[in-house]
Amino acid sequence: MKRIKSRVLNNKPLSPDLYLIEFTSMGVENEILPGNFINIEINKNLDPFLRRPFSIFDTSEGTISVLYRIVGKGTELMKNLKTGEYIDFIGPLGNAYPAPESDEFIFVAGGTGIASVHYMLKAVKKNFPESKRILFWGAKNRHEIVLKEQIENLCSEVVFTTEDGSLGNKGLVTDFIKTNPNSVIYACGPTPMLKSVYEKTKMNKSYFSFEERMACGVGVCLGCAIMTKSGKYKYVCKDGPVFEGSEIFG
Amino acid sequence: MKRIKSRVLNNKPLSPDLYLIEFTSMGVENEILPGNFINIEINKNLDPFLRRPFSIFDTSEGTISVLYRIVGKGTELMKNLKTGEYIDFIGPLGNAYPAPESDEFIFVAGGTGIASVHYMLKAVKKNFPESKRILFWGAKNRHEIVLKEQIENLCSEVVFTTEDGSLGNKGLVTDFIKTNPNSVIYACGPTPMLKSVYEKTKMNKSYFSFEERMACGVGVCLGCAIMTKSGKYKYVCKDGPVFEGSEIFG
Amino acid sequence: MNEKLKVKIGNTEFATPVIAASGTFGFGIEYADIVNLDDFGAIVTKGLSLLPKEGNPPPRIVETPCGLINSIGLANPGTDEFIKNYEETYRVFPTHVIVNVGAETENEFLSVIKKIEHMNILGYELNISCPNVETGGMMFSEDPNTAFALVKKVRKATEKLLITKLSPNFCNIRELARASEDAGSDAISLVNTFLGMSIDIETGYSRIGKPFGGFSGPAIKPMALKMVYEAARTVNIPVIGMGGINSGSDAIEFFMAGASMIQVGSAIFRNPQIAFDINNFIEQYLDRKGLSNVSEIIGTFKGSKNE
Amino acid sequence: MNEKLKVKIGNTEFATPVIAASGTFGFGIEYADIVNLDDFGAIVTKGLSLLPKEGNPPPRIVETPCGLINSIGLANPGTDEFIKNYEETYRVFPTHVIVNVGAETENEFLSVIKKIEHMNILGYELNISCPNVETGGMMFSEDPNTAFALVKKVRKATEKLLITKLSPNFCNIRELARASEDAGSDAISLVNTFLGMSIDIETGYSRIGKPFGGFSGPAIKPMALKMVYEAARTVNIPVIGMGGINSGSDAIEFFMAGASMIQVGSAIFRNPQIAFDINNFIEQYLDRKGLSNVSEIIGTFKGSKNE
Ligand SMILES: Cc1cc2nc3c(=O)[nH]c(=O)nc-3n(C[C@H](O)[C@H](O)[C@H](O)COP(=O)(O)OP(=O)(O)OC[C@H]3O[C@@H](n4cnc5c(N)ncnc54)[C@H](O)[C@@H]3O)c2cc1C
Ligand SMILES: Cc1cc2nc3c(=O)[nH]c(=O)nc-3n(C[C@H](O)[C@H](O)[C@H](O)COP(=O)(O)OP(=O)(O)OC[C@H]3O[C@@H](n4cnc5c(N)ncnc54)[C@H](O)[C@@H]3O)c2cc1C
Ligand SMILES: Cc1cc2nc3c(=O)[nH]c(=O)nc-3n(C[C@H](O)[C@H](O)[C@H](O)COP(=O)(O)O)c2cc1C
Ligand SMILES: Cc1cc2nc3c(=O)[nH]c(=O)nc-3n(C[C@H](O)[C@H](O)[C@H](O)COP(=O)(O)O)c2cc1C
Ligand code: FES
Ligand code: FES
Repeated sequence: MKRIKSRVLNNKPLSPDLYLIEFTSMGVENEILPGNFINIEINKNLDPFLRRPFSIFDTSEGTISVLYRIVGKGTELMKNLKTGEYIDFIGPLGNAYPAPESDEFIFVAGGTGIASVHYMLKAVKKNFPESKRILFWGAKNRHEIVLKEQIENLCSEVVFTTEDGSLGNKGLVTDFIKTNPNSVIYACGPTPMLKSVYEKTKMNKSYFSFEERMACGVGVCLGCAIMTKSGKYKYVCKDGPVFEGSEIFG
Repeated sequence: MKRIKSRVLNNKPLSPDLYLIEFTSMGVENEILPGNFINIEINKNLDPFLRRPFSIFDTSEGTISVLYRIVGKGTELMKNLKTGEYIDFIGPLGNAYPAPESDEFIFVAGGTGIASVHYMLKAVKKNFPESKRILFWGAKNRHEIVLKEQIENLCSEVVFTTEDGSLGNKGLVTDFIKTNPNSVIYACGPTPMLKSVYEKTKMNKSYFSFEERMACGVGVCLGCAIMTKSGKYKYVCKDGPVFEGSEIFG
Repeated sequence: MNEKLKVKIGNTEFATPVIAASGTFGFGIEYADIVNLDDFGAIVTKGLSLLPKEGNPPPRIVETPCGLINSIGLANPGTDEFIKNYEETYRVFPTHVIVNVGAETENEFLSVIKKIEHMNILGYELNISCPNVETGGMMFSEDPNTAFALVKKVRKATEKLLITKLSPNFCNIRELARASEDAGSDAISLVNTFLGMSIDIETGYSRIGKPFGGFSGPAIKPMALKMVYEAARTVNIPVIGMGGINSGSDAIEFFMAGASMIQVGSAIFRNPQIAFDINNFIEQYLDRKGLSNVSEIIGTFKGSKNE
Repeated sequence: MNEKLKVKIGNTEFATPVIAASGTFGFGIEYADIVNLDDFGAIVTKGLSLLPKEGNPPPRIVETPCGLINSIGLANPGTDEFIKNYEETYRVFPTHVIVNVGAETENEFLSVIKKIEHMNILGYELNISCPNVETGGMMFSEDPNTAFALVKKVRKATEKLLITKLSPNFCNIRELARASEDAGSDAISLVNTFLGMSIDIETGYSRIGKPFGGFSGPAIKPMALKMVYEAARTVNIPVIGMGGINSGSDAIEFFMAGASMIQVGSAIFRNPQIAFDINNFIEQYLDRKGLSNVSEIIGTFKGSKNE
């Protein structure tokens, strides 16, 4: 974990609500594992006051990028950041997707969940180049399927689902998931989606990345509690964001 | 008084600390009198929370410009406004410099006081083109003497004073003021400067523009009280910002 | 104005539940160039005392994160001047006028009311809670019995709408609320400003003209909302909620917490047209929820999801 | 660390007057990657209870303008697990450790302290003011007599540094402060969080897992500063000030108001390295003012310029 005073290299809309921002990472990209996130201070003034957590979408030498959706005042400010302006981030934070050996990996992404899934896809392709990698990608509509070719290139197969049917299947991404007994599942998206993925893949090893409201991102505030099957809370920022499906829903 | 949702046309540094911003005024420029000010909402978030008052430096058809110094969080944000971005202002507010007939007008400007003085200079030149217009202009150093030619062109004579002597006289602007019995005095700058101008020009008609912390800018909060010689408070935003010297210091 | 926004307190109808708070809208005419006055269901005047008050020494305002501290000191023209200046104005006024009375003694409260009772005003908001005058109304807030005695006497002196405005600076909000109800208030309003302080570290002096001032603005909303909720649970008369309201969404939080109407104060300085924006938001919200009047959301706060 | 920053409480020296507040710095090691722990004069642990506590249901955090409301519910591993996990860690630790004890009964307070008294810790901060547990410490804050009795018993049980942490949610800050002093506290600290509320207008439920939570951050600073000032005027023991401190300048305001040391809480989430920044600012401030130690500015608030 480092605290980096970073400069924006690039910040551009990919759809009306989705943006991709790239900024300098001062070498911290080498510490990053798929599943990790960073906690960004977007503005100098005090409203909004807290940092905002984002998954890492990608890294390259000296840079990190984040794919984000405009949902509130923090992301509204973020979207206005210009090349050369400063942001301040802490990371990498959280645990990583485990990578057990397998010949089939299933990825399920809902909404901005594609960010975390993308970074893991890259890693799996690199470590198991011969593996089958099937991505089930769900979005509200075809505009939210961004960076399509780039992501398709990492997969053996991509199944698109949009709520309005404007691209691929119409409906919920989880309605179309197919797995084999030995496939390893990675999923990131809204909690109801994850729950539904779990229901359909109970027999598989599954790793889910969760979101919860965060204040610190490092385990001191105990704000990001998530209830586990055992009746005890764990903390998304420190014990997660990645949990085995069975640990939460089992 | 109108509330205008305006767009930035231009925002540029004139010195390390001084900026000139120009924005659309939707015709409100026709209501503006010299001495008036506007109250600007700089940011959408709530820190800073209050609007910020600024004198009008200039107007042209469809535009207003403000000359401002970076002193705190509001002006820090203002300096980052890009062409095309929105600001929201209320104005014109306050009273105006009276313009009694005379053949000699003395202007005293300290720091950003030049903004308000500039607009009055233009008006006096227009209304009394034959008059003598002498400007005593004080600043910290020569970098803070901005738009020099443009302002010199409005005057018969300009006497510069800088605290470090890097342009014109060295010292305080008020050390060098000279007046005639019939000159009318206009001054804008820090209160101690105005007091000193008053001391030196007691025999003249003098009109001073004051600053006070403001919440509303229209006379409802009673926040901008200024003590008058009579022992009663007046309100800078509504009764002012322009007062006769004798009313405050007399 | 949309029927959906209409609310009643006793027999009085208000076209919208949004009121301009005392001290932030002058005497109702200052913003008239840019505000449709009937966007407000009522306006509350600046606090009025019997004799003119010059107010506190400047600076009177200091900004703090998402809020401000004021040290106005109840500056006002006094009752005679008030009558002279506004009697005619209020005879035909686009919305209800409520006079905020900020006095120091029972007698002063009664004298002010007696003098203005003939005016075309809807009623009074008794400011028993101003933090900015030394001997000020605050003492009435420290002790529910004193508050009770005052309100009782005022109640006898007028049949107009009587609102008691409570201070958040004492722990007995519920007792104060109950005393105000028992003594015959038609409604209570809260919160007035919190006590706050700000020091200029260069000089060591207060950043305002007094050591403390009254703290308001979005910063205080979480506490104000909690207090309005407590008060609304305690009394049966309508509660007028305020404290940091800066949007339609904030207003709805206060309705849900139990407020029958709301007041906007500091936010007016930033957005004088906020009543218009809030009315709009409420209308759309009600439409979206399929509700036919704002009163249907009053007190609908459901507590925590887990209980 | 610069000599100018050194302060003392009783016989204990602190390298700097900046302390990490309970609940915002875990048990002192979580931020170690990016924070030099000795930038803090001490760290206060998360509140500790005798038995493990799971804490409140999520969401536990909601942001408000310039602040946040938390509903953590004193989640902590309990005393036995705490000892197991941190006994060794604290044996060699770069700064003082103060354990915040958050218990519900006198007996629980005493049991926790008895169990950890042997550890290499500087002392205790008694949290008699947590708003987030039902039967919680809050009751000790409601009544100065109860607080007095508790502190008195704890005082007998330990010779380590004893700090009583006060709640701002009761009007008797001065009485509480006095009771804490009289009962033998070495210092008092304040403020804990204010009670706050936030409603999700789409669902009508609280935005946190309980109807109310504890409100903190820059938003509360004006009120916290006022209360610290009141407390410091009341007692002769050192006062540790906190509430919304977010910069060196904020810290100096608290010193001027009478705080001997300060704690930073919520601001750590935003700027974990804030102690470094505050130390720096204080150093430069003292240099600029020609002062040789931070203690020279304690209590130097001069009130208003006009009095
Ligand atoms: C580990 C982690 C990784 C994330 N990765 C990404 C990512 O890659 N791309 C992306 O776009 N977003 C991601 N998010 C979500 C992102 O943090 C929020 O969208 C962002 O903080 C919203 O900030 P805002 O100020 O714009 O919205 P706010 O004004 O704070 O909130 C707007 C709305 O969103 C809700 N909200 C805010 N934060 C959260 C949250 N953490 N969980 C659930 N609801 C929330 C609020 O309740 C409110 O209704 C991630 C969150 C976590 C915890
Ligand atoms: C009628 C009027 C006309 C003005 N015209 C101009 C102008 O043409 N150009 C210009 O640059 N400035 C002008 N000002 C001053 C300008 O309003 C302030 O500089 C600005 O509000 C500072 O905002 P900020 O957020 O950057 O600073 P803040 O962070 O609010 O404050 C920074 C420092 O400045 C002090 N300060 C802030 N506002 C005032 C004030 N109104 N009076 C005195 N001290 C203050 C604060 O106490 C603080 O120490 C005018 C003020 C008034 C009342
Ligand atoms: C500048 C100012 C002046 C005020 N004057 C009065 C007053 O005269 N009488 C009164 O009862 N309340 C007065 N108040 C309090 C407001 O009416 C309101 O109760 C308080 O500001 C909280 O609401 P807000 O956060 O929306 O501003 C004043 C508030 C401000 C900011
Ligand atoms: C997430 C969180 C958890 C907290 N937990 C505790 C606690 O366990 N014990 C305690 O005495 N105070 C606790 N506090 C209160 C802080 O120590 C501090 O008193 C308060 O937040 C005000 O300071 P601030 O505005 O700097 O945050 C907590 C505060 C926060 C924000
Ligand atoms: S966000 Fe603070 S513990 Fe997870
Ligand atoms: S700024 Fe409100 S009365 Fe002048």
